Amino acid sequence: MTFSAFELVKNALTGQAGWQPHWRKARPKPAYDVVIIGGGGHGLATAYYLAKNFSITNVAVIEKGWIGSGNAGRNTTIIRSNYMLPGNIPFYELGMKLWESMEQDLNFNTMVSQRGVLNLYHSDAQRDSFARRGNAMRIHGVDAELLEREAVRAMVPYLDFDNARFPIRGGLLQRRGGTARHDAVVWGYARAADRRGVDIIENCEVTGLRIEHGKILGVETTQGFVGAGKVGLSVAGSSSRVAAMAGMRLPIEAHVLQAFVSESLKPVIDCVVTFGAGHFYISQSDKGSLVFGGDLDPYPSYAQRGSLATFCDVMENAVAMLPMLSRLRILRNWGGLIDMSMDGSPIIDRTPTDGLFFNGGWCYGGFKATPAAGFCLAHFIASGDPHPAAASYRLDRFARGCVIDEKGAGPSPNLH
Amino acid sequence: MLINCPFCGLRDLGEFSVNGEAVARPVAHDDFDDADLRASFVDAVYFRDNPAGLHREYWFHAAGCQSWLLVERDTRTHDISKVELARSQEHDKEMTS
Amino acid sequence: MTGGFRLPESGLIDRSRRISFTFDGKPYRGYAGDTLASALLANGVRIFGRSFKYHRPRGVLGSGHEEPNALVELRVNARREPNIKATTVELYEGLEARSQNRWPSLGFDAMALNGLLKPIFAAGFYYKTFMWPAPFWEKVYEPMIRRAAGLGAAGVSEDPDSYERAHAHCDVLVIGGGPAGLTAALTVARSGAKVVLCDEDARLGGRLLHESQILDGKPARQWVDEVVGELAAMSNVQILTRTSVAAVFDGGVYAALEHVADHLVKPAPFMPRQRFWRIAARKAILASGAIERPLVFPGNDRPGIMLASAVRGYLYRFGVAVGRAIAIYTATDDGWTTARELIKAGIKPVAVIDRRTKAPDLFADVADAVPVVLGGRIIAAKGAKGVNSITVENASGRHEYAVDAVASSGGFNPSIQLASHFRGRPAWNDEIQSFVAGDSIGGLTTAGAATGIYALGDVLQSGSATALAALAALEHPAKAIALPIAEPEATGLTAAWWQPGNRDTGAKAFVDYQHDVTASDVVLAHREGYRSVEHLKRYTTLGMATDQGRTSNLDALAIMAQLTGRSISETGVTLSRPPVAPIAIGAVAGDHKREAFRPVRETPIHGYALERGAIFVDVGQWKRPQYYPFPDDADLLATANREVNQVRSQVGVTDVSTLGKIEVEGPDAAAFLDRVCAMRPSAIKIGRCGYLIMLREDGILLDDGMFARFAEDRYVAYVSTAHAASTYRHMQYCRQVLWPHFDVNLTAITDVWVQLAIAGPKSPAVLQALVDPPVEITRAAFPPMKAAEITVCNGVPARLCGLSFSGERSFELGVPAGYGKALIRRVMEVGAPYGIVTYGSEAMGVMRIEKGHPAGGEVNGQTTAYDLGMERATAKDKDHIGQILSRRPALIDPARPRLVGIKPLAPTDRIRGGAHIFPKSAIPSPETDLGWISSSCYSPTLSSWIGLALVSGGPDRIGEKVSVYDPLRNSEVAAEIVPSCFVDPKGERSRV
Amino acid sequence: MSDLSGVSERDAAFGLTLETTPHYYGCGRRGRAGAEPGVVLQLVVGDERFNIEARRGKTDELFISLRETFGRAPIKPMRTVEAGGFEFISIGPSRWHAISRGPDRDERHALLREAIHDLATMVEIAHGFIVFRLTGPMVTEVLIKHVRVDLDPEVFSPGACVTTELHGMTVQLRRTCDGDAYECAVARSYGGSLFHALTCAADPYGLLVLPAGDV
Ligand SMILES: Cc1cc2nc3c(=O)[nH]c(=O)nc-3n(C[C@H](O)[C@H](O)[C@H](O)COP(=O)(O)OP(=O)(O)OC[C@H]3O[C@@H](n4cnc5c(N)ncnc54)[C@H](O)[C@@H]3O)c2cc1C
Ligand SMILES: NC(=O)c1ccc[n+]([C@@H]2O[C@H](COP(=O)([O-])OP(=O)(O)OC[C@H]3O[C@@H](n4cnc5c(N)ncnc54)[C@H](O)[C@@H]3O)[C@@H](O)[C@H]2O)c1
Ligand SMILES: Cc1cc2nc3c(=O)[nH]c(=O)nc-3n(C[C@H](O)[C@H](O)[C@H](O)COP(=O)(O)O)c2cc1C
Ligand SMILES: [Zn+2]
Repeated sequence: MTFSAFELVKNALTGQAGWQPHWRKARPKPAYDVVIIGGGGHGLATAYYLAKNFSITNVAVIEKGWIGSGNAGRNTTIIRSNYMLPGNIPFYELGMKLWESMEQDLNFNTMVSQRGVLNLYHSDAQRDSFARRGNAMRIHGVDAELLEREAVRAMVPYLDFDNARFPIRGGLLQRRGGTARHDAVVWGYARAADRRGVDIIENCEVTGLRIEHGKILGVETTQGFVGAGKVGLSVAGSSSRVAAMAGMRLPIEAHVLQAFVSESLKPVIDCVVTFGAGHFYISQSDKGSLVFGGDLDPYPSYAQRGSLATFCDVMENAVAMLPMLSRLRILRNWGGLIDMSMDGSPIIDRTPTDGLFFNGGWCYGGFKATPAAGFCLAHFIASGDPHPAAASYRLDRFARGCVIDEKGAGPSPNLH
Repeated sequence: MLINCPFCGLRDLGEFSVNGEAVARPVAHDDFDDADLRASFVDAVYFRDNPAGLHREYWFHAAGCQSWLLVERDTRTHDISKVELARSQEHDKEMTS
Repeated sequence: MTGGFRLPESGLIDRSRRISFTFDGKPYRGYAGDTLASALLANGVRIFGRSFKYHRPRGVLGSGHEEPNALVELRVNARREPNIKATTVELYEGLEARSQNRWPSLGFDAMALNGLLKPIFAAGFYYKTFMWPAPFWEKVYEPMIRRAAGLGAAGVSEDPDSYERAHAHCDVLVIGGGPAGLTAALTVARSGAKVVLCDEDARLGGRLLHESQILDGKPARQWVDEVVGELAAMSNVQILTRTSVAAVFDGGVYAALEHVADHLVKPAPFMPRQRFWRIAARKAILASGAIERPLVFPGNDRPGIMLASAVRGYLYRFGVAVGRAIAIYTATDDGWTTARELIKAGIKPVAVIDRRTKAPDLFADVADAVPVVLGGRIIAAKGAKGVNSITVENASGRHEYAVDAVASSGGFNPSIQLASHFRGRPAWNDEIQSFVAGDSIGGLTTAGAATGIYALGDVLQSGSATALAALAALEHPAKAIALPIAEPEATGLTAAWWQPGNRDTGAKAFVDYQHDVTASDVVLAHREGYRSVEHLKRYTTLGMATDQGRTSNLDALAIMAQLTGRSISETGVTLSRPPVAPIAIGAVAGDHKREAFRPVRETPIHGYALERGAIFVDVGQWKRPQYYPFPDDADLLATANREVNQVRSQVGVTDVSTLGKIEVEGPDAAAFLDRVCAMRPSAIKIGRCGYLIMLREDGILLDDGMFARFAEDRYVAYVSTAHAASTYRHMQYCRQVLWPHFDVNLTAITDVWVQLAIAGPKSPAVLQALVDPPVEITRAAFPPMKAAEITVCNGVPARLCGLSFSGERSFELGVPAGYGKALIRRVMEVGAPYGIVTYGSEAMGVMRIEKGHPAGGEVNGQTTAYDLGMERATAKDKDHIGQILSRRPALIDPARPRLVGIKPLAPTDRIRGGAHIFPKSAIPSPETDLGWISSSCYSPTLSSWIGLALVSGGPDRIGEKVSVYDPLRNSEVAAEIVPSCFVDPKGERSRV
Repeated sequence: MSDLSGVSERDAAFGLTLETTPHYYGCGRRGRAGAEPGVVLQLVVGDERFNIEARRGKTDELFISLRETFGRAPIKPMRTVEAGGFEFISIGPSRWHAISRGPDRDERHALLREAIHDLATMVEIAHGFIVFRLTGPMVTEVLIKHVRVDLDPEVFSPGACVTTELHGMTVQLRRTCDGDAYECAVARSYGGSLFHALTCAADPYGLLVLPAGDV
């Protein structure tokens, strides 16, 4: 069923009785052309683009829990393409373009809201490095503006301009950046993929990979063996665990990233703002909650819950940047399991196992990549060659020394 | 998380900084361009077991006794089963090898 | 009943202390001991606010933190706080509260029209609409939705109150001071172990404050007073009331929020508003009680429809009758208790409607006194501004009752949120038809009603047993305490969930009051495939409001369970997360705000720089003097130019104390440093300085700096300000982890020494006037790169190095920090005849760019020694950190961005850091991008803007004409690539 | 071996004067008014302080030597051992601070240097620290706002010493051997922030800041 104003009214008048499941509750078939492991945004988008762009529809997405139960369901929803390094910009900009046409493409309102992403700077050195980044964006045809202090004040009047420990000097703004409704992205891709014939299999955990003579044959799951011509691995925080099933070690460490929402309030913050003198970022959801977060917890973890030290640090940053937050209340705090790569940039590549493809290392920034990652992984799986926009995201870059290290933090995942 | 520093006792996470998995530095030989040697460094510097379970890692008691610690911790529960001074550990290794 | 709804006698309120307050501007009166909710109810107020989505009038449901409905805005101006639960606000003189989410008034709300559109606004309607035409989303629909959403409005001015943190330690933390918690705390306390007892209420006693129960033949409240009295007198007990435990973290660390002054108009002077506790507990007992859940029925959100236990609570704790014609709607014995208490208070219920077909045994007295409808269900509740009638159906047919309140009791849910903070899944308990704590709850055990034990005698027993078990685990000797005797109690119930097949499904039967989620929304979610409880939650927003679905989640899960044909246990429950109840962001931040957000580091001459009118710049945590403006300097540039000119022509002094200093001492110092550094420290001669280059193991530059070698076995490393801490940590790592066999010690001495750089052609003369004889500051006796430990100014120990960052003849002079201020004064005195100036980091930065020395913009974690032209200083034949991986092909590719100088063809054309560089007539594109400017400045020495840049194949392009492209700042400048050293490339000036 | 010892003693003769009152240090009563201040704070001047780190494998020998010279050796972690006019506080594995005050420092230092000989690295670091001495009935109330270690008098007994975190700074917090006072030492550059953190926390109890001085 296609969503339309007509359907909406019709169902309103008939007790909402006409709606159907947005995706079928599929059971695994014995075999598929392609199996995607991981029903997060990336896995579902991959399946959708396999079907849409390459007409490969005999596809299953296998998800151990409910779709979106991973980071897709717990991120702070920021989308942007304000990257600095040549390997990154084209990829994230491809993503940005896909966001801009997503609702019509999927016939699902994912609430993509291009309200602007503003990164504050507090020193000349930071301004120069933002300028390097902003100019790189402009050169790639991406929008970027460097704002002076007063222009920042006009956008976000409640920032601490007066008594700050680290006074705000200005900001780098990407107007096309913003937020999207994270769960809706998952559901929208699921529904669109399902409508093209993809099987979405929930509550089915992949427990092993069947590999013979260096070639993938299928996946062992809690619902039995599922044969596959090709397998795409899109399991974010579980990357190392699933890759280990193919005997692979990855340049990835699992970490916790915490996020927070406040109680819901009338609009006070119109764009996404990030602090340059610490780790903090905030936006306000359409529902009215302030959604914010900060630094990741520094130690490897699979626990999906954070530490008090980081909790306190985030609140200190919050009040330092926006003193008006002081009396507002934290409603809920949670943690996601993120796949921090050694240079802070992702990996989309084939693996040494024939037919097994890997997508991961998205760190704390893969939500914005959801459409582009799906697009590029589908391209790789279908064509056997990397998509040009993701051509830098290869595994051998570590051995070769062409890391894509935006922050210059080196092989310390917790510092990216 | 509290870490039981062998010197300082139970201390809050906030006093420490962590270096990730305790990976041994490969032993270099004279041919610094040797492919295997380079591969062993690439592996040690970039690649991780990243287990969901017991993890051996180095921590630095920065706001305390300034010791590097070898910590054994479960990455699923954060339960810490062992903490020792990294130097005594390495020292022992050296003595026995 | 006299005067409104206040009863003549009962209650824990102080009737001698009357309190005036306002709600929506209207004055009311209550008593000390009231909550805002109890006082308003006593005054006959029924509507407290409007609901989130449909703007329906809402009253009070509960009597504590579970409250989903009665949210108000409290206080005024900068202290304004939205979304406050009226049931948790202690009444204080002068309290000002306002209702929320209504326009123009609480009684009439224009947005209530939304309610009529309910058929459209069903769960998930957003996702299906607002897509046409595409550009309308951001411009029209989204702003509309955003305006409509949100409950209260945030205050935007600075919070006038202060907050603090505090830290406590104990053997056992007891969370909750009801009968279970009190018994547990007493058991622990008498054993001598350290106990902290927290309760979010202002008074200890828990449910006993709300009940008329008897213990040992006396009112239970008397027992509470005795226990509290004993606990308060013990030195091993810390009682924290008004303190809610918000979260549990690894290692038995609990976060709790103490509401120090929230019961006052404003905090007294020097009183924090709230205190954020970090409690380290070896064991913890969760005695947080249980919360009643309402029964779901059409119209169940009408003001006046409340929890049965709350009705009783208002009666006993506050002396308030919530209505005059109250119906009891129950599936539990607890509802009958409420009926009995109402009768006792002289308010005979209109009817007791029990979902069960048999009346409970122990309530014959009630059954005799009031009409009873067994096997009954409320199928409608009516009344525009509060319930005024209900329709009840049972086997015998339909009954209509005129009521002004309904006490609803569907069973109790143990308050086990804290037990899930380790993501342990609760376990289903059939007997109580609810979830209890499951495994994996991190050192926390539950007691009392929180375990699903409800009869008072059992609750007391549970508190004591749990405490004994905790003490046993701690191997702390303990004895059981004597427990008071409770009277027999009935705690039976039946499962009474909303049935989706009901023909009244279409009516508004609310499960989540605050988010306006109805039973039919759950049905729709099921229909559309959102059947996992977490999908259900996210699709309908069930349980995502400020009460986190305390009262609603289970009712919704039960509906989903029926729809999917699974048990509730199989259906599962959504995860609860910290905090248990919302906490203010400012309270957690404590005193880390404004200027005190992060500590400041000041150099020993900070006070002097202040006196000289220096302007400071933040470098990490340091405040460094950036420039020393003269009154007639036009701007920073003018000052910097003047300072540079003076240094280059005469002499200047600057503070370089922020550089990290690490003393490296021991017989293996040289051997150790050879492994750590990429150059060869062992080759530095004693009494000399040498360049310092450290790499990361991945071959990227970690830091650069200087070494002074003062003895065979003693070096001082001077590392960059920005990397000082990480470099020290790294060196300790090398020393303790990688090569512990080296006999070498590292001592951080950054703060021990003040360090001044004295630079310029006249610097030798200035130095000569400082040093004690026989030291001579001549070219021969103290050449560049010499390092010596001497005395200055008549005996002050000093370290002097012939180092130059500016390119001039220059010295770095260190003395013990306490002499810093006196030293710089002396330097200025003896330098006066030579026209000495103080210069700041800005002028220093200009001079280092003129000399082509890399700094922060270049040593940025992405560059190698090769990129920055330092590779000649590195040793290729020894194993040091970074040796192997720095040789990877991509790291020695000549096409890498490498350091060069850049100069505009027209000297007045400004070039800026961050601008990109393109071949002269190339069209800017990713393919033609050559690199970027990493640092730039105006050089007064060359009278031109200049820059350092990282340019692909840099040094091979010297002489090429390029375009400096800066679209962010609308600038494009023709420039030339030049060697990175602009001034005195042969270094002659530093050798004079 | 770096040695700045005797600096303060000869100070009078030096051509430079020691800074004793940093710009941020304001004396007098502050905070809540009342008869008795709840807390008294004073900047300690005139401390000598050495960082001593045993040479590799020489810790035991160092103990023996110190014991021979001073009668006692500083073996317990995080405790103060008084010996030979020094307070030895153990601050890390094989690392101590030796703190002393008062007259006869040259002799004292000579003795220490002799005892340590080449068994340890010894660096004079007094100038690298700012030390605040805190007394008064409400001191622990102030400190528990800031430090996460257990200050229960039975745990943090006289002579106890910890290095820990306080408002983002690393401090050395100790209780004097007589139990009367706490001393909080921090790297010199953080002095202003520590002063601010402590005084703000003490204001609610009434605070007296004494002129900097010898204690
Ligand atoms: C707190 C937080 C905030 C963030 N904020 C942002 C942000 O603002 N902007 C941004 O761009 N990014 C953000 N991110 C990162 C972003 O969420 C992730 O990078 C991205 O969602 C990862 O891709 P995914 O959606 O496919 O992953 P996931 O949703 O995690 O999908 C992986 C799926 O694989 C499943 N799976 C794992 N193992 C198996 C198995 N063995 N068998 C079957 N299935 C399996 C998991 O259950 C999961 O559903 C944030 C992350 C977190 C945690
Ligand atoms: N008749 C029934 O069916 C029934 C059902 C449930 C409870 N009860 C009665 O309720 C009482 C239960 O006793 P109890 O001691 O287990 O619970 P309680 O409800 O009496 O006390 C719990 C206390 O914990 C506090 N609290 C809860 N969460 C907290 C937190 N996060 N931080 C700080 N404080 C918190 C509450 O303020 C409350 O004072 C008994 O009297 C029992 O008979 C009866
Ligand atoms: C953008 C965003 C907004 C959220 N808003 C709310 C909210 O208003 N109320 C709420 O209870 N939780 C909210 N959450 C948090 C979720 O309840 C949940 O904690 C999170 O998705 C992680 O899932 P988990 O806690 O089940 O692990 C939000 C989460 C996200 C990512
Ligand atoms: Zn320690």
